[in-house]
Amino acid sequence: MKITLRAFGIAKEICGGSTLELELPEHATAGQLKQLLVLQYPRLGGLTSFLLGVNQEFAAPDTRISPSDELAIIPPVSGG
Amino acid sequence: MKITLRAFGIAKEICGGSTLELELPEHATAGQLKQLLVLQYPRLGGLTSFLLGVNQEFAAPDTRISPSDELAIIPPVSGG
Amino acid sequence: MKIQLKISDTPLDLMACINQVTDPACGGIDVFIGTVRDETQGKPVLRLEFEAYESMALREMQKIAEQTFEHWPVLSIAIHHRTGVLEVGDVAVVIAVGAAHRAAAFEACRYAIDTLKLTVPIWKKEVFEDGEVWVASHP
Amino acid sequence: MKIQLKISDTPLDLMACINQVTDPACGGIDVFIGTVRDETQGKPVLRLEFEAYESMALREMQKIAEQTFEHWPVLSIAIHHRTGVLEVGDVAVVIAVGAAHRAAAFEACRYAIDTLKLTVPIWKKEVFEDGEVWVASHP
Repeated sequence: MKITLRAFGIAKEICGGSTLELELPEHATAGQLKQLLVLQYPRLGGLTSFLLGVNQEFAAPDTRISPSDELAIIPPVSGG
Repeated sequence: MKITLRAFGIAKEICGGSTLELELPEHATAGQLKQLLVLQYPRLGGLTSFLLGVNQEFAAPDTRISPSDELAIIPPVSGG
Repeated sequence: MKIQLKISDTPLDLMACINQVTDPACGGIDVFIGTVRDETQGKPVLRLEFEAYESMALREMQKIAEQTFEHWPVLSIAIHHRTGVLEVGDVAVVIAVGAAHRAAAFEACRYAIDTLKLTVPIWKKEVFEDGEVWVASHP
Repeated sequence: MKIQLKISDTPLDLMACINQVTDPACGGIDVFIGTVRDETQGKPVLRLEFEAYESMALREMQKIAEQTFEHWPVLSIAIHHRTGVLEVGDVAVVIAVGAAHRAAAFEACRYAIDTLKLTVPIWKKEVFEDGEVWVASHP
């Protein structure tokens, strides 16, 4: 399935843009998507941490991804 | 010696005015002045507590009073 | 180390107090605003009347300000207290503390208001429909 | 229980934020103001750039606000966060909490800013003379 991800902060710089498209196996989980992202953009692996946002919530690793989800790469936050 | 005291808050109401004059023995202490005040204005003794200000500082009981001191009756504070 | 103190019988200006503590080295400002509540222990309050022993109150406020600098890495503090007749919603006290980091600003501001209520010679009378009370005067 | 949240790319209005939490039942308001410092670990900062995942940031801010009501007897909370380019001295965040009594206002406000910094998807880039850094991004 084809998914679209938003990228913020340093993730936007690492991934080269504020949205990216990826091909993902059906029924993939957030954990698998993170692994795929690190393979494709190794600098993501060098961050303190990063999380995935699925429909505007922080996703647990076993969260199933569907093509209609709003997905985002969330590097370490630093607001305030 | 003759002294002048300022009274604030409920002490002003108890003593019937914002300044009062008293006759005090020479070399009297703040503690003695407090005792005299309670004798003269028994309702001061019914307060949660009261302190004396001597030259704009809270006075310890053994502080000596002189006629030139700025003296004040300080009932329980409740600012803020 | 900047200290600014004020006792005033006219309405306090929040922004003027906060502006006293802004500084390029400042990363966090904590501001406490004490306002007149509409009730005390379930009883409607009509108004409050504040009286200050002004010269001594300013000395005690100065001590509190200096203590915050001794105990926390703060850059600036402003303490403004109102006197006179205050209606519900009026501002009785404003304390603003600026620091490089927020923990010091929060802790020093909390210390300042807690200590002000204990040591600064200012008195508050609560006026109810059926009478009035000097707060804290009796056990 | 009143909650007001805002993310804005124009300068924050402190008084507008504080006015959101004033209330006749309110006796104490604590306000935290986060401002842009002129240096980080001794290095001069030219400016900051804030970016937000706005829809999710507002959801996380809503959670924080609701948590303050669960944990403390507070009446109202307003959380305003700035985005875009900020110069030294500019206000990045304002949190105002109103309560009947001051302890709840202080504690809830402190909780709100501490938690915002941990959970709300907003990112800050520090721009120095010789480069720029996304804060907290690397170990």
